[in-house]
Amino acid sequence: ATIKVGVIGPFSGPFAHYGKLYKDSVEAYLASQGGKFGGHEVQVLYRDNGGPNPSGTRALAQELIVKDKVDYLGGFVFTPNAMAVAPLITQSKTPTVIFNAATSDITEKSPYFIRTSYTLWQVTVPAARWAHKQGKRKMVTAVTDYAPGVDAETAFKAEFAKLGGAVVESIRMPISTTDFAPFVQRIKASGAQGVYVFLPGGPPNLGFVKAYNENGLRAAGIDFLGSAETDEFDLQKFGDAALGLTTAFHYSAAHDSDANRKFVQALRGQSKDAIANYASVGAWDGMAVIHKMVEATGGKRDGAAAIEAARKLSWESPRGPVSIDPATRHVTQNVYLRKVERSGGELINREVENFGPQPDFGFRK
Amino acid sequence: MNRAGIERALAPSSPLRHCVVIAGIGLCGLLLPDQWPLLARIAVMALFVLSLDLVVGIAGLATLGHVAFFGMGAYAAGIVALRWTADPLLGLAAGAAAGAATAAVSGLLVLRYQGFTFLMLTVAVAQILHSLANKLRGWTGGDDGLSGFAIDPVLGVAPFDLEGKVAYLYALAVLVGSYHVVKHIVDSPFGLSVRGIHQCRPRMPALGTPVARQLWKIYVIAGLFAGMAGAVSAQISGIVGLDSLGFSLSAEALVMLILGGAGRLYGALVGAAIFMVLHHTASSINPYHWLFVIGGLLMVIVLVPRESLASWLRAIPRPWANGARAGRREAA
Amino acid sequence: MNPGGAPLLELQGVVAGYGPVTVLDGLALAVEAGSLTALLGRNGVGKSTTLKAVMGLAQVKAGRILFEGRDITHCRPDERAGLGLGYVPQTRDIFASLSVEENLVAGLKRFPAGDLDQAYALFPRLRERRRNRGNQLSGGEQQMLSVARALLGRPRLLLLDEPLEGLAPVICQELLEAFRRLAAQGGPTMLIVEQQVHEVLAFARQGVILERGSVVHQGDCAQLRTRDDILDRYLGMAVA
Amino acid sequence: MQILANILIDGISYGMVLFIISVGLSITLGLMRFINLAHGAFAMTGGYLAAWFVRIQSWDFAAGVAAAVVLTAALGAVLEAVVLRRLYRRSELDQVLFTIGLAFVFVAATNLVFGPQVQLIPLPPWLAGSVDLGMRTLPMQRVLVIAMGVAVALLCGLVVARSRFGVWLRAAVDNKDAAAALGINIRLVSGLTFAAGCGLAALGGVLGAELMPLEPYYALKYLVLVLVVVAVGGMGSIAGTLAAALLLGVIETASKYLASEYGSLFFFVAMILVLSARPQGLLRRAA
Amino acid sequence: MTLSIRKLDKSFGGLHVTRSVSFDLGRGERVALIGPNGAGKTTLVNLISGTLKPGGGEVLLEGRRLTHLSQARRVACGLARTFQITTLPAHMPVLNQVEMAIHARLGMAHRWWRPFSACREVRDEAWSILERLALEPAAAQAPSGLAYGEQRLVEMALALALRPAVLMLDEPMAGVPRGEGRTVLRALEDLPGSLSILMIEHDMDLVFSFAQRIIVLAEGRIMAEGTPDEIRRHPEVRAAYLGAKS
Ligand SMILES: Nc1ncnc2c1ncn2[C@@H]1O[C@H](COP(=O)(O)OP(=O)(O)OP(=O)(O)O)[C@@H](O)[C@H]1O
Ligand SMILES: Nc1ncnc2c1ncn2[C@@H]1O[C@H](COP(=O)(O)OP(=O)(O)OP(=O)(O)O)[C@@H](O)[C@H]1O
Ligand SMILES: [Mg+2]
Ligand SMILES: [Mg+2]
Repeated sequence: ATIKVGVIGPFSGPFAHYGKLYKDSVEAYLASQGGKFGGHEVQVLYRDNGGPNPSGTRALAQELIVKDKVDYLGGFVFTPNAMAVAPLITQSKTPTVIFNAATSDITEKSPYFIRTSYTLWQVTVPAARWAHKQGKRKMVTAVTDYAPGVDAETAFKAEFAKLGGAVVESIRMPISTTDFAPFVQRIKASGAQGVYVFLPGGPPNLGFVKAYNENGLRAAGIDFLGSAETDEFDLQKFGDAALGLTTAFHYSAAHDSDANRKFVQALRGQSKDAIANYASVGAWDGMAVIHKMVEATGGKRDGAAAIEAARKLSWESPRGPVSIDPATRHVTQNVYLRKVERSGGELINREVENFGPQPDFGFRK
Repeated sequence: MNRAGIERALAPSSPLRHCVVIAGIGLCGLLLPDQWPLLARIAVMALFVLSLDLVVGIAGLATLGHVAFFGMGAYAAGIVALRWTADPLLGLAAGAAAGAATAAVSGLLVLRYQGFTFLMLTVAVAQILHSLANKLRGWTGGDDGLSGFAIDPVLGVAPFDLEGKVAYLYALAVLVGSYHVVKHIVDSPFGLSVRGIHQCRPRMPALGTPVARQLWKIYVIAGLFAGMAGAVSAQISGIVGLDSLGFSLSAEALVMLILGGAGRLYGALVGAAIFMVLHHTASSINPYHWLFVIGGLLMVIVLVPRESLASWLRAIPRPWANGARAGRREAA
Repeated sequence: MNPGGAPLLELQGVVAGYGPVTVLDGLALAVEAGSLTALLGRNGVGKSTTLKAVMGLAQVKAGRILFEGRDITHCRPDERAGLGLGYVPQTRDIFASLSVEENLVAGLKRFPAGDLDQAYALFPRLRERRRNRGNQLSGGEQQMLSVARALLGRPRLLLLDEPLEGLAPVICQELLEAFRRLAAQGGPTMLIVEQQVHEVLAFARQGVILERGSVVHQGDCAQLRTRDDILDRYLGMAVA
Repeated sequence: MQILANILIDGISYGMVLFIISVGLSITLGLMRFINLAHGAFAMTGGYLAAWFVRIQSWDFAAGVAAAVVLTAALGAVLEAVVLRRLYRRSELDQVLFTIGLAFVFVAATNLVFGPQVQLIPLPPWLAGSVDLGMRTLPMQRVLVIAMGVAVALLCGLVVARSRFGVWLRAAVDNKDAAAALGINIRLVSGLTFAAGCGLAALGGVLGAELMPLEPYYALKYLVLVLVVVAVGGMGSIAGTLAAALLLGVIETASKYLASEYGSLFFFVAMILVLSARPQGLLRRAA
Repeated sequence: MTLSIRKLDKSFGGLHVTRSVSFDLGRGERVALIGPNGAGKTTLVNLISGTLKPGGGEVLLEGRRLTHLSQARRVACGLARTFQITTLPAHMPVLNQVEMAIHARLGMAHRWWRPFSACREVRDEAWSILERLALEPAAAQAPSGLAYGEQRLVEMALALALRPAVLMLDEPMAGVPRGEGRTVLRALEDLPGSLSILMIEHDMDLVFSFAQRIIVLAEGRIMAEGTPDEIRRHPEVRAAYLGAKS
C-alpha cells in the first residue's frame, strides 16, 4: 500500500523559507531511499499554514487525516500549531513527527508526538555549564520576548545559578524590535562578562550582531553566547561581523561525518540553493523516523505500534549519533560548542567542543 | 412610478428568505464530507466578516482593529472552557459578552474620532490587547497558545467529532442565527439612522439623531458578533493563538468584505467563502504563489467595473440600489 | 463682435450627462465674442450641466464644442482653462484647506503674484480674510472668492453659474457693476446662469432659455423682459 | 543621567530612521490623500535596486543610491500614469484594496526573483565606522540618516508650504474639478508628487535598511509602523511627521531601556494619547 | 416667548463674529435675519442649533435652557434647522431620509427589530411631506442624482419632518428658481401657525413678503430690528446692505 505522509508548515508568508527547507529535505530523504520506505511507495502531501495559525493548522490536519487518510504527519515550525493538532492525532492515532517546534512540553500533549528537533533547555543548559567553565560569573541574558526566548532565559538562569554564577540582568526584547542599540547599551552597562542571547531567525539576528559590534561590546570583551543565531540560513550575510561568535547547538552544517556529508550532498542534489541547517536536519531525521515506523509496522496503519517502535530508535544522524528518549519521545543528541570561522571564503560554524549526548532538561513530569 | 411601486422597490428584502438561502447552501456542504473542517472555518470567518460589515459597510467606519473583538471572544471562550464549564453555548455567550464588552469600552474612546484617526486608533487598541495577551501568559498561554480545553457535546447530545461534522453544523447554525439578527438590525429604523450617519455624519445631529450613541450601539453589536465568531473558532479548533489578535486577521477580513461587497451583509458571506476557498485551493496547489493570486485578484477586483463582475450577485437586491435605479429610469 | 467670423463658443448638438444619465439632449448654442449671455431655465433643466460640458466636467456623449473655432470636445479641463475659459461653479468649490490667498494663487496660472491686488481691489472683504482657510468663510465670502479666483486666470470666456446666489443685495449690485465695467473695458465674454431673473435680464444682452436639455427660446434680453408669456411658461414667473 | 542621555541619543536617531521611511507616505497619504499601502513596496524596490547596483554591479554607494531613488520614482510615475491615477476618485477602501494587492505582488515577485534571504547594501568605508560622542559612540550611518532626514524635511516643507507647486498640489487634492477648471494640470501635478513620494520611499528603504533589513516581506512588515507615524504627525504635515517620528522614537527607545517586557505597548499607548488629545495629529490645527 | 437668545458671543481665534446678540422669537412669529456677507448670520444659527459652542450667553426655548444640550437633544426639544450649503446623505433615497427624520422625532431611532418600512403612519407622513414640496417623483432617488435646487427642497423636507416648534432656515431659496421658490413659500405658509420661523435670506422680495419682523445683523451685532417697512426705510441698513435700488 502507498504510505501517505502529510507535512504541514509555512509554505507561504514571512516564514515560507521554513517550508522550503522542509520540502527540500523531505524530498532529498525520499530520493535517497528511492521513493520507498520498506518497499512501500511513499506519497507526501504538503500543506501550507502560513505561519503561527493554530486553528488553520488544525483544520489542515483534520483534512489530511479525514479526507486524505494520511498515515503519518510531520512538520510544524511553531509551537501553537503543533499544540493544536494534539487532540486530533490522539483521537485518530496518527503518529506525528515534529520537525522543529521547540517548546518542551508539546510531546506531553499527545502520546503520538515524536520530536526530532531540539528544545531550548536541551541546548541552553550545556551553554550555561560551558560559560561557567570558562570562568564567567556574571552573565546577562537577552532573549526575544516569546515562548522559546523565555524558555532559553529560564533554562540559562536556572543552570547558571545552580553552578554559582549570577545572571545580573535578564532582558526581554519585544519580537517586533528592529533597533537593538538600546538593548546592547543595557548589556554594556550591566557590567557582565558575557551575554547569552536568544533570537528568532532572520533579520533580528543580523540587527543584534550589528548593534553588538557597532556599540563596542566585542571591543569591551563582553562575550557573545547563543544557540541558533549564527544559523546557516543567513550566516553568510553577517560578513566579518560574525567571526568568533560562539553558540551551543545540536547541528552545524560543518559537522564532520559521513552521514552529514551524505545529507548535504542529498540536499544539493535536490535543489542547488538548498541549505543544511537545523530545520532541514529536523525534517531529514523526521523522515528517517517515519521510515523506521513504516518498517516496524510493515506498512500497516497501526499508530500505537509505530510509536512503540519509534520510542526505541537510535541511529546515526547528520548531527551525530541520536536516539529517541522513550519517556519523552524527544530526541537525545550531542550538543556542540561552535565558533564562527572562515573556511574557503565561506563562514562556517566550526564545532570546537562536544558536550556529549544531552536529554531534554525541560521535560517535567 | 406610483407610490406603491416606489415603496416596493425600496422595501428591504426579508431576513427569513436570506437565512433560508444561506442555510440551504450551507447544508449542501454536508454533501462534501471531506471539506467539513474548511467549511466550518469559512462559517466562522463569514460571521466575523459579517460583524465587520456592520462597522465598515453599514456605519462607514473603516477599521483595522476588528480582530480585537474576535480575539477577546476566543480567549473568553477558551478560558471559560478551561477553568469553568465546557458547555459550548455558555462559552459562546462568554465570547459574545467579551467581544461586546471590548467594543463597549474601546468604542467610548475610538468612536470620538473619524477617518484615518479612527482607523489607526482601532489598530492601536488591537495591538495593545495583543501585547497584553502576550504578557499575561498565565491566562492566555502567551504565544504557545491557550490549549488543553475540551468542549462538551452541543446541547448535550452532539459531541464534536473527528470529521468535523458537528463543528460545521454548529458554526453554520451560529452563522445563520446571527445573520438573521443582523439583517433585522440593519433594516430597522436604528439601522437606517446608522446608514444615515455613514453617508452624512455632520447632518445627522440636526435631524435629532444622537450620532455618538447610535455608533456606539452598532459598534457594540458588531463586537458581540465578532466575539461569537472568536468563540466558535476557539471551540472548534480547541486552541486560541495570539494570531487571533493579530493585525493580519483584521486585514484579511477587510479584504474578504470588500471582495464580497461592503454594506450588503450577504457580501460578507460571499467574500469570506471566495477568499477562503481560493486560499485553500491555491495553497494545496502551489502555496508559493498564493500572494500572486490574491494580489492579482485584489487589483482586478478594483479595476474591473464591479457591476459586470458581480451583476449576478444582484439577484439578491441591496435594499435600495434597485429602487434608486428604477426611479432614475422613471425620471429620465 | 466679429459678424462674419465664427462665434467665440459654439455648441453643436451636444448630448451630455453623467454616467448613464443624459441631461443635455442635442443642445445647440452660440456665444458671440464680447457678448453677455444669460442662460435661464427651471430647476434641473441642465443649465449647470451646459457650463460643465463646456468646461469639460460633464461627459459629452455626442456633438461638438468649439471655442474660437477650435474643437475642444476632447480637451481636458485644464487645457480648456489654458485656452481661455474661466468657470465659477454653482457650488463655488473653494479649496477648503487652502487659505484665501492660496485659493487666489491657485487661480493665477502663469501670471505674477502681483495680480492678487486686482482681486483684493474688487473684493476688499477678501483682503481682510486672506489668512482664513476656505472652510472658514461665510457663504457670500466663498462666492466672492470663487469669482475673484476665476477672474485672475484672465479668461476670454467666463462661465458663471449663479454667481449672485447668497450675496447681499449691495454686493450683488457691486458685482454686477464690476462685471459691467470689465465688459466695457473689453474684459471677458460672459455666459451667466442666474435665478435672479430681473437682475440678470437687466444686465445681459442676450437671453437663452433651456427646457429639458435643449434651447427653447433665444433672443434679446430687453425684448425678453417684456415677454411675460415666455417667462411664465418656461421660468414659472411673471416679471412684475 | 547616562541612561537619559542614551535614551535621547538612541531615541532621536531611531526616530530619524522612522521619519525617513515614513516621509514618502506622508506625501502620498497625507498630502495626496491616496491610501498607498504599497509604500513599503516602493521602499523595498528602492532598497533592492540599491543593493543590486552597489553589491552586484559594484557601483559607488552614492551613485547606486541615487540611481535607485530615481528609478523607483520613475516606476512610481509609470504606475501612477497607467493605473493608480484612476483610483484617486475611488473610495478609500478601493485604494486600500488595490495598493495592498500591489504590495502582495511585489512581495511575491521579490521572493521569486531574489529569494527569501535578507539583502545587504554594502556600506562604503566612510559610513562603516562610528562617531565618538565622548560618553558613547554613534554609528556613522545613523549620522547620515539624521542629516538626510533634516534635509528632506526642510526641502519638502518648503515646497509644500511655500511654492506655487505646493498650492497646486493642495488645490488638486481638495477639489480636482475646480483645480482643473482653473487650469491646473492635475495629471502632471499628481504624477510628479506621486513620483516624489516613491522616490522618498526608496530613499527611506535604503537609509533605513540598517534597522529594517530588506527582505520580501519588507513591503508589509513595517506598514503599521509608518502608518502610525503619519497618523500621529497629522495628515499632510511634513513637520508633523518629523515631530511624530522623533516623539515615537524616543518613547519606543525609553520603553526598551526601562520596561522592555511590555513590548510595543507604550508605543501604541502613546499614539492613543496623542491622537485623543490632537485627533488631527501633532502639528495640525483642528478644522 | 418661544425662543430667547441672551447675549450670545463667539470668536474664531481673533475674529469676533458674534457680539452679545440678544433677541426673542415669539410663538408663530416669522422673522427674517439679514445682513451683509460674513455678518455672522450662519454662525448665529450654528450657535442656536448647537452646531457650534458659544463663547458666552444663553439659548432658551420655552424658558428652558438649551445651552448645555447637544444638537440632537435640541432638535428633540423642537429646534430644527436647514443648512446654507446642502449636506445630505448622498446615496439614500429621499423617501427613506424623510422617514429617518420622522423616526428620530418619534424616538423610534433605537428600534432595532421591525423593518423601517413597516410603520405605515411614518410612511404616509413622509409621502405627505414630499407631496407638499412637489418632491414625490424624486422619492426613490438619492440626492447624488438630483439637481441642486431639488436638493434644497429635500433639505426643507427633512426640517419639516421634524415638526419643530422653531425652524431656522439658512438661505432656503438660494439655488431654487422663482417657480419652485413658490412651492417652498407655499409649504412654509401651510405650516401650522404656532411654528416660529427664523429665516436667513438675501432675496429681498422674499424677505419682505414673508417676514413679520426683520433683524439686521452687521459685524456680529444687531444693527436694526423692525417691521419690513421700517427696515426698508432704515438709512444705515440701506447703506450697508440693501444698496441703492430697493
Ligand atoms: N453628478 C450628477 N450625477 C447624475 N445626475 C446629475 C448629476 N448632476 C446633475 N444631475 C442631474 O442632471 C439634471 C440637470 O442638472 P443641472 O445641475 O444641470 O440642473 P440646473 O439646470 O443647473 O438646475 P439648478 O437650477 O437646480 O442648478 C438634474 O435632473 C440632475 O438630476
Ligand atoms: N470656523 C471658522 N473659523 C474662522 N472664521 C470663521 C469660521 N466660520 C466663519 N468664520 C468667519 O466668520 C464670519 C461670519 O461667518 P458667517 O458664515 O456666519 O456669515 P454669514 O452672515 O452667514 O454670511 P453669508 O451671508 O455670506 O452666508 C465670516 O467672516 C467668516 O469668515
Ligand atoms: Mg445648476
Ligand atoms: Mg451664511
